[in-house]
Amino acid sequence: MDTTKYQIQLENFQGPLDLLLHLIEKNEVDIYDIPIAQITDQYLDYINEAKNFDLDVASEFLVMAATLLAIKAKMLLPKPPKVDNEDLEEDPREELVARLIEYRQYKQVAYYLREKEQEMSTVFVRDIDESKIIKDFEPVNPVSNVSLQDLWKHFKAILDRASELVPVYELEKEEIAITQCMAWILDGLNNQPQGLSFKGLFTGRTTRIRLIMTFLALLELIKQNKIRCRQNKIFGDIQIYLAEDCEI
Amino acid sequence: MLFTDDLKAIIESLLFVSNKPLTVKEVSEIINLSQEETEKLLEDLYLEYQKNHRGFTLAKLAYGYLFITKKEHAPFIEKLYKPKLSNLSTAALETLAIIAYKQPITRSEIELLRGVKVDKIIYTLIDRNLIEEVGRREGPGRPILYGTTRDFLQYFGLNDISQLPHPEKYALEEA
Amino acid sequence: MLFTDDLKAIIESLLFVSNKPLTVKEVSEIINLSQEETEKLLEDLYLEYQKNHRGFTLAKLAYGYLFITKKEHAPFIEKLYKPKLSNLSTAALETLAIIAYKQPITRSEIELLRGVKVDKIIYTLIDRNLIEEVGRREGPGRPILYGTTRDFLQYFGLNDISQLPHPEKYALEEA
Repeated sequence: MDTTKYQIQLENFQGPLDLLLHLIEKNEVDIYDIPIAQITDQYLDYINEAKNFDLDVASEFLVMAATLLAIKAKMLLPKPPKVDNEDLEEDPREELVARLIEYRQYKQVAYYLREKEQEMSTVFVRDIDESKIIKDFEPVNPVSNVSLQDLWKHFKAILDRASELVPVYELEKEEIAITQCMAWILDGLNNQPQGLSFKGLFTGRTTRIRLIMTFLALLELIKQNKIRCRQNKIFGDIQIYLAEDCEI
Repeated sequence: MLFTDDLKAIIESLLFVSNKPLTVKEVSEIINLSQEETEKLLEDLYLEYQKNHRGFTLAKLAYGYLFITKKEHAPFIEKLYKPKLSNLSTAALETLAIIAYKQPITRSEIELLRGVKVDKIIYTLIDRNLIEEVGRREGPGRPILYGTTRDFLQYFGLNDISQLPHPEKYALEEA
Repeated sequence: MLFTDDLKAIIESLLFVSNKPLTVKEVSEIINLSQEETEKLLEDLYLEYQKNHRGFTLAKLAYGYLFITKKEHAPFIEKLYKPKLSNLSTAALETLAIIAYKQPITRSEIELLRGVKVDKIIYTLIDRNLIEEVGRREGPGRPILYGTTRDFLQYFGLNDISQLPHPEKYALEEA
């Protein structure tokens, strides 16, 4: 196989649909009549050529590969005998074509938005110094609807939040923090494929919330099979690896 | 009773101290004039600024009016001013395009259309105040629904969401 | 070569975006014109704005030229800003509460307690005259320490900060 053809990196595509659209354009084929065998082969070549790509990204491209192979298989099956009251045979490509066409529309809108963004980056609004404007006003009591008790309640709420274990009412908000911590751990592992130390993850993280979030992020990554842990001796430090870098 | 010119000057002063578009309603409440009359004055001002050869102009953005500089002056202003926020990624723009047309929409519906995960992008867009939570879809898990904000309109220089080109327009165009 | 009107429009655009007075020298460097000619253009603009009945005017300050609003419009501008001024967000209130109880305190100590960035909120609270810089913490970086102001005490009807309610007091009262 001539690999120079596939210099384009998977990362340059906005996902499997984008890659498929690229292949359709490159081959100058009709989107309503995609030569599925040819396109599937090229698609798989791209995937095979892609090196060390993000697991998240990979799974998305692999799902599409499976879909393409399923369509290809269906197209190879002998067509069932025609039934009289069913004039239209269902084309196995139909659903994919509809998705591609819809996705292409949004891609075009995204181009349009990019143009508008560029245009707007050349216009400026006033840089208003609010403090200068309000200094001549009659002083407004900024806390007119706040009592001392309110102030105490807010302070207590923060103390409770900072000292309690993850409070139930905070879980939803902290979802963000978990994904951030997950990204942070994965970044760390990408930069350090030889693995990270479990202890190292928890030093320098000063708040309790962060410690908990980091730990939850670890559990979530293990559950998602993205990382593996290894402990060489009892009570020894635990090493964390990317699942793909780890051979057990 | 204030004269038209006085009212116009007042409106101008309000626009001058705002860096967000002011709506007819906001202005009418401040100057204590009916919304129709206020709108007429704002339109007058708008037309005056369209004609004038000045260093800034009045734009209709995000359902309101906002003073902005002109494109041709950008090279000079940039010498005085630091460049603005970084541009959005293509992934962010595609996600925004979908939200703009399909709002209110859930994260998983966007992911279906784009074929990729969008959780990180969603947080970025919320952080930049381009989208916001607008409710919950009834049903299992009651997923969050997202919609675009007024800042979205301002960011892309739109007055109204209907100014976006219709995506079907692109359906027939062969790539 | 640019015409006088073009140059004036450029200067206007610079004055428009700036919240600090611009000097003749600054402007002349940006538009690449001699200081004498630049000053003439700025003076022209100044006189034009003096004559015009607009919502803002050009002021000559010790160090340069600055667009300002007119005194007679202040009541309207106040009406525009008032809703923003008299309502602190929950985030701002939480930050204020932390500073009130833990003063003197640094920004990063507040961020530790709240778990999010508070730089913008700090500016808002300073603008509202509720907090102020009260010194520096010794040590690396010598970070700024914040405390509440006399206005803060006045707003809450306190003589000094020790009169802030404390848990023990509430426990007794409730018993």
